[in-house]
Amino acid sequence: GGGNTNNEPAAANNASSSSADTSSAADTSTDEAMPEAKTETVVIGFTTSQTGSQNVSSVRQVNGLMQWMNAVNDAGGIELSDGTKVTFEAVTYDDESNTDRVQELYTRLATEDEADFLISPYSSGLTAASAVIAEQYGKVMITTGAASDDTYKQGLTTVFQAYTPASRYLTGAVDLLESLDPSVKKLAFVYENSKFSTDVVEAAKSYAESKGYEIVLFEGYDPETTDFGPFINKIQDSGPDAILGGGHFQDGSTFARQLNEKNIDVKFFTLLVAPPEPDFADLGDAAVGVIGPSQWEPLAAFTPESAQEAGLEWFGITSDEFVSAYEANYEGEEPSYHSAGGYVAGLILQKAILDADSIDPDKVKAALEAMDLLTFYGHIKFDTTAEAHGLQIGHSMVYIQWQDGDAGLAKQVVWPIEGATADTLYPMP
Amino acid sequence: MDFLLASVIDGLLLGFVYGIAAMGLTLIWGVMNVINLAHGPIIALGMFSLYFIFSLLGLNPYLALILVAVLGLLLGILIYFVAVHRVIDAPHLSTLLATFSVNMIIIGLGTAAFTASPRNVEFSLGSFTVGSITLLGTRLVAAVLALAVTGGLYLFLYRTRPGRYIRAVANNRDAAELMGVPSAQILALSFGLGTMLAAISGGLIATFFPFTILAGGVYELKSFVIGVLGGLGNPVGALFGGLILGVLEGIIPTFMPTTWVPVLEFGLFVLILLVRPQGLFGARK
Amino acid sequence: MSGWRKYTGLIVTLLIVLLLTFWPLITGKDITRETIFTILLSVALASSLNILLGYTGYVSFGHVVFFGLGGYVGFYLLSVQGWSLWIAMLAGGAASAILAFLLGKAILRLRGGYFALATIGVNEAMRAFINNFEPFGGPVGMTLNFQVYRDYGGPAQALWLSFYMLAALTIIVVIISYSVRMSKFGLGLLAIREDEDAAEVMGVIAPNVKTWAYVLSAIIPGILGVIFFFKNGNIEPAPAFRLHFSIEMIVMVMLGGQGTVLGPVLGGMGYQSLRGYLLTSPLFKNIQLAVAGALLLIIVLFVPAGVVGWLRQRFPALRRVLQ
Amino acid sequence: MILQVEGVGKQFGGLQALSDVTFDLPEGQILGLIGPNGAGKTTLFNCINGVYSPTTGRVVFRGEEVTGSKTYAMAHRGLARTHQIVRPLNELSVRENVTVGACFGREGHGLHKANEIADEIMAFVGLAERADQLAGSLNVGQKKRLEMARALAARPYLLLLDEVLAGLNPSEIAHMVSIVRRIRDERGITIIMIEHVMHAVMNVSDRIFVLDYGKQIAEGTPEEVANNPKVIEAYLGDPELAERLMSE
Amino acid sequence: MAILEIRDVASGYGEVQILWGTSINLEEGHLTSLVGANGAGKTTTMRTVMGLLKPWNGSIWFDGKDISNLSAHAKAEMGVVLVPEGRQLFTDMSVEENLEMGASPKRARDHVKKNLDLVYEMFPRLLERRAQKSGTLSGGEQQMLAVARGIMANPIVLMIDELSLGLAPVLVLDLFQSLKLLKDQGLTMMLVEQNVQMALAVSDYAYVLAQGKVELHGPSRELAKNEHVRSAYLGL
Ligand SMILES: Nc1ncnc2c1ncn2[C@@H]1O[C@H](COP(=O)(O)OP(=O)(O)OP(=O)(O)O)[C@@H](O)[C@H]1O
Ligand SMILES: Nc1ncnc2c1ncn2[C@@H]1O[C@H](COP(=O)(O)OP(=O)(O)OP(=O)(O)O)[C@@H](O)[C@H]1O
Ligand SMILES: [Mg+2]
Ligand SMILES: [Mg+2]
Repeated sequence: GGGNTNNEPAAANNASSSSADTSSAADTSTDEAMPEAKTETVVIGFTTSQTGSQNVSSVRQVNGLMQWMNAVNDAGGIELSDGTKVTFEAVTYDDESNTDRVQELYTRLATEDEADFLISPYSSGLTAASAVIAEQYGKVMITTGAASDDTYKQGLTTVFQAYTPASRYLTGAVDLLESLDPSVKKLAFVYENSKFSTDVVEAAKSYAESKGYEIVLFEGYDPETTDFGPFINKIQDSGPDAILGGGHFQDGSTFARQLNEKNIDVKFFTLLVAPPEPDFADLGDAAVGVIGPSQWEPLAAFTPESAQEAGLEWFGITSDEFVSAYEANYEGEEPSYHSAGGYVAGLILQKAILDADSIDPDKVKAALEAMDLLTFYGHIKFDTTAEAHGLQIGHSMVYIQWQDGDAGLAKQVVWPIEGATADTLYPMP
Repeated sequence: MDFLLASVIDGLLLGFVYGIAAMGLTLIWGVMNVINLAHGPIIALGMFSLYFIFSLLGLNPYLALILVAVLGLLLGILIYFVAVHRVIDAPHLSTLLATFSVNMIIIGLGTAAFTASPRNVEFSLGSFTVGSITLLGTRLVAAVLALAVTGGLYLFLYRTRPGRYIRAVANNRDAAELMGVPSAQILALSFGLGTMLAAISGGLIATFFPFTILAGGVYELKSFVIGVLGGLGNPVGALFGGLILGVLEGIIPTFMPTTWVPVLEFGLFVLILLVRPQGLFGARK
Repeated sequence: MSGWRKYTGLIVTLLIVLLLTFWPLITGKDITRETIFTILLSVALASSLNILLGYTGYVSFGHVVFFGLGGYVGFYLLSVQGWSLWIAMLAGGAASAILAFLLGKAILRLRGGYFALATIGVNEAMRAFINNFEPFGGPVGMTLNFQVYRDYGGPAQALWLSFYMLAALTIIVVIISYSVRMSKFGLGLLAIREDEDAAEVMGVIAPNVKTWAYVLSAIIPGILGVIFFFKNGNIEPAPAFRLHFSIEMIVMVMLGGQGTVLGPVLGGMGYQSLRGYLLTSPLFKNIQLAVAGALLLIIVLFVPAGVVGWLRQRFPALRRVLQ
Repeated sequence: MILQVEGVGKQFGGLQALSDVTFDLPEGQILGLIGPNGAGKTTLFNCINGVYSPTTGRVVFRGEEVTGSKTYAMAHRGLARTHQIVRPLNELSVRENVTVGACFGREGHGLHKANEIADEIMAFVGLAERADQLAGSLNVGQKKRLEMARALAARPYLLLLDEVLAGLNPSEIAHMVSIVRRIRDERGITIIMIEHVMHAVMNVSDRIFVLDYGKQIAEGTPEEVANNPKVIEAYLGDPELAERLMSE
Repeated sequence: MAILEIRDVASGYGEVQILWGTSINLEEGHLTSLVGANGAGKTTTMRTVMGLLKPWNGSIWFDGKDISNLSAHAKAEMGVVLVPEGRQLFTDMSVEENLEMGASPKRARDHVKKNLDLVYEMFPRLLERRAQKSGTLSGGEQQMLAVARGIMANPIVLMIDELSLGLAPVLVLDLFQSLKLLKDQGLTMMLVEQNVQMALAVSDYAYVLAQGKVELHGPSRELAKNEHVRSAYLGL
């Protein structure tokens, strides 16, 4: 189950001091026992959407993050060159998927709870709200589960993005469609009215137009939408060959289900966020043929070897290690890219602390700005220009499709061609 | 043309269910002058009850609906005696806040118990294709049930003694009491009927849309609009109001972006309040 | 001496607000300032609403529309047009006042539940409209470029600035609220609250008096909206026009005691402190909403006059102090 | 003439509640308005002070046509009334109730002056000891006096009294009648009073006007009206019957 | 035998005590008057008997049963009916629907037809207005309807508060006559009436209430003749 069970984070009010010694070594009574084995506890603050519309993805993201944290802490923490061991502690609250609450709670994290570093909530909207607080209080924040480009164009200086930005989310799908069927010309975009999806479809739309596609429908829906009837009627009326869009998990899966119920004929159907989630399989028939962009897939092969080939530094565990550790930790729950995103946010921070050889925020920030490495999750590199400081420029997407195979319904990587595990099912059944 | 027809039919079928939800709200409002702000969460509870009865007991959803209705009635009576009875004679604000606190309690406990992840009732009656229009079985059945419920409620209110008592208590509680009408019981019954309708509409909605504990809020707002459209305390008006709203929701998107629907909906709502507060069909009290 | 005593009620209330204002200065902690910011915001909003709800007896369920609209107008001028915060604040207040004036002429004709519903309708219509209104960013709203804060001494300084302005506004609201309560205008409002038709027969020009009360109760939320969203750095339709927030305002007024000057102040403080506690308490945070609801229910059922009303009933000697 | 009512009629749906009522009222008179239940007396008041606008005819107050004016406008012009079914501002004190009258009435005083007027008027009608009590907690007699006090505080030229004696016991009636008389004598206020308590209304009125089914059926001095057979039949009833009931 | 007994009842509103040990007996088939100055507690007595106010002390007995703590509707079912001060009509319902509502108690349901004829005969004006919404009736018409509705309940004990309030003299006479008729049919009544003279003339027995206590009681005729009573309590 994907419940919010295992990640029950540290209680709210116990984050008394960030640099207090912890009792990991038996050095509390006698100073001279092991004077050099100093331990620093770093407080990491973030919120979780334990309730509200972002619940599914958010919980997975936090699961990933907690897995990283437990792994580091179990290994005795990060060791700095002066022998200091850095361990981590999480302080978190439920943001109810609500921007107001996010600002309130991040303020609390930054001040009352004295968090040293922040991780973003899930979703671009919530993250934009929390980024403002991070900047106001000068806290370094790694964002994950938040792809919108806009946030990074507001003059932020302390916020770093782990995800491929929204503007590059669906462009690959257009390329895929072009490679599948050059005769297709009519596209419909139906998307959620949120920061993230709007950024995505606007970039994809101009990309498609530049490739000569005709956009027959371009319309947004409100995040709470449960009835896609009006859109489906419009889609039927405008007769596109392909539908692109969606938003987050809930609306996306509902859209797919209702499209299927109404027996609408399209050849190609790409949705944001929802398809890569393992739970998407619950849709059964309605899932077959649906394509989705993914930040990370277990099948995608980023390895120390590929790092070497690309001339990049490798850091952290491999995908296989991640998947098996995750499944062991969370009762066999299969990790989604949100889980990987949560993990990698921690990993980035860990690497930055190592590179900085310090937990001083300014040094960590400098290390982040200089970062350029390959992990199981892919390439990580941040924009350092003033216009888009912190924007992810290293990482890119893969595309999956649900296919009915011998072993039942399964996700296959279909794009880019280099990493594909199966041919695209085209046109959709 | 097909497009317009399909949209109207979709809207109409949905409108029946909106009508039932609104009927529950307007009954409570008309009878006891209480705007029930717990209406939305009760609709959501209706959805969850149906979901659990269906998925745990494996009952047919329409059989489950009977159980849902009974639960709704009992819940309403409970809510009435716990939260509303003491303030029924107090100024407006007190009942608004009392029902709002019930709203908070249900949502608070509901999120703790059910989380906010969406649920789906995996049930389908298939679909029928007529020409280019596809009709879903679940929606057709819901519309028929809605009609039956409306008729039943109408007969109850205007043709039975308890129905007359309900209207009398609505009008002057002290006087009804003096005439030998047990007003507290009658009020509790009315509240129960109102929540029963909410629960039924929730159950029906659950057979076609995914939902969370927060999902009732939208239908609560729609119920306000419909209540005002149809006239307070008038069950038939509520049904018509629901149909009108449903059709509007179907038609508006054919002319402009769907996100304009609420603008027009609420604009219309305020307009009707201004020019015809007794509703299009007149409040029948 | 007796001149002062006449104002005891006002002085007590102002002292409470001033104490709140200076609290973060004394502790010097950011978090205290944040907590007090939330409380003062609530106090100011509740006091504004009280002019309509408590004095005039009209239950506005959509009062947040003024907060949201003012916030949007101000935010637009700040972020898109690059105007100064001061002018943006004035514009936010003015926009809300104008909306209230127009609405006043229209929906204040409705009574009781109908008015309450109309205000919900207005709020929802406004939210849906802004959601489609591209100049204001449509569904995704607007974000303030951080450059803007530099004009006000950088992000950290801007937070303090917002706090001071909020405190000043809160004091102004309290003074307005008191003046209205003690004036002929206020007496007219109370008469309307008790029996509007009878008040008209006695010569109270109800349509005008109500409209001005509505306008007066809308201006300050409009300005507060600008400050709040300036501090927040971004604005979106859903949080700006959150119906729930309107209802929270009513709860605060009710909790403290409607129709009194001190009531909304105590109500705002009490509500926000309680909420802050519940949200973070390890015991309650998962069911905080339900606990808050249960407490509200107990208050509505057993202390309907609110804290101040209850104290006034219980200890008539305190009436001078508890206005 | 302080008030001229010319051909006033009022229709409610299919019901003609008033038809073609015409009379003039000279300044300083007390006019008694009587008639059976449902004759249209209260409706006539409502048409004069602007609660309803008449379907036909016109109302002239102090030389200006005021047909269909708003109630508050009439209050500002110097017309005050009491309600048949009392309407106290329940949650306000007696003093505040009366102050509202003084603040928003004809003279539109500021709060300070209005409070002084209120004190004077409360003493006049005998509510001084109740000044700080909530209006809602008064008994029927006191509420009637409160209605009267509020109307007087507006310093009107013309006062419309709708059954101020109803529900009062004989000694209270005597007291109220003396107040009514003093209002006219000491303050020079013209009065129209609707009343069913015959001995009182006969006693205090200069002239009496009788309505039945919305139509004027008689007008004149109390004696003339009391002996008018139409009035006896429609309104007063058989005097012998009363005698008989009491002597049985 | 007294069909209704009020024994030493204390009662009031909130914390304000109004009745201080009031005792009243209603003899079966008698018409009893309750008189007293404004504010003496007459209405409060009736409300307490009816159960709209809870007695703080003392008890109320009907037909040999203690009914002190029953609710108003239960008492109405038993045949104790109040025509309240302020009329309390169903203002949104028609005149006839109001009368039908009056016949709600089970014991009244079989006599609807007969009682309807009776009240229309008593108040022909109501027949004329039978389809009008009762809220738009004139003050006096409303009073008629209130009394008529009380009769529709087919009561054993009928209590009427302010019987002649706002009624034209001619009607008052008719009404008193009708009451005598009802009495002759065996109905027990308690009457509050400001027209004291008339009340004493038609009633059998009277209680004088002052400051929430019974000051005096006795056969009406005797009270009416008693000079002291007339001047001190009745203001005659
Ligand atoms: N708003 C209304 N709608 C319909 N009919 C009305 C309305 N107001 C009054 N009436 C009717 O008009 C008639 C006159 O009513 P009005 O109140 O003027 O009588 P009245 O002379 O004051 O009687 P009373 O002495 O009983 O108070 C009555 O028959 C009444 O039913
Ligand atoms: N709701 C109430 N709250 C507080 N006091 C009340 C209330 N109703 C009545 N009273 C007080 O109770 C006392 C008795 O009132 P009650 O109505 O019983 O008198 P009554 O004898 O019926 O007088 P009247 O002839 O004026 O109708 C009065 O002094 C009145 O002010
Ligand atoms: Mg009248
Ligand atoms: Mg009385």
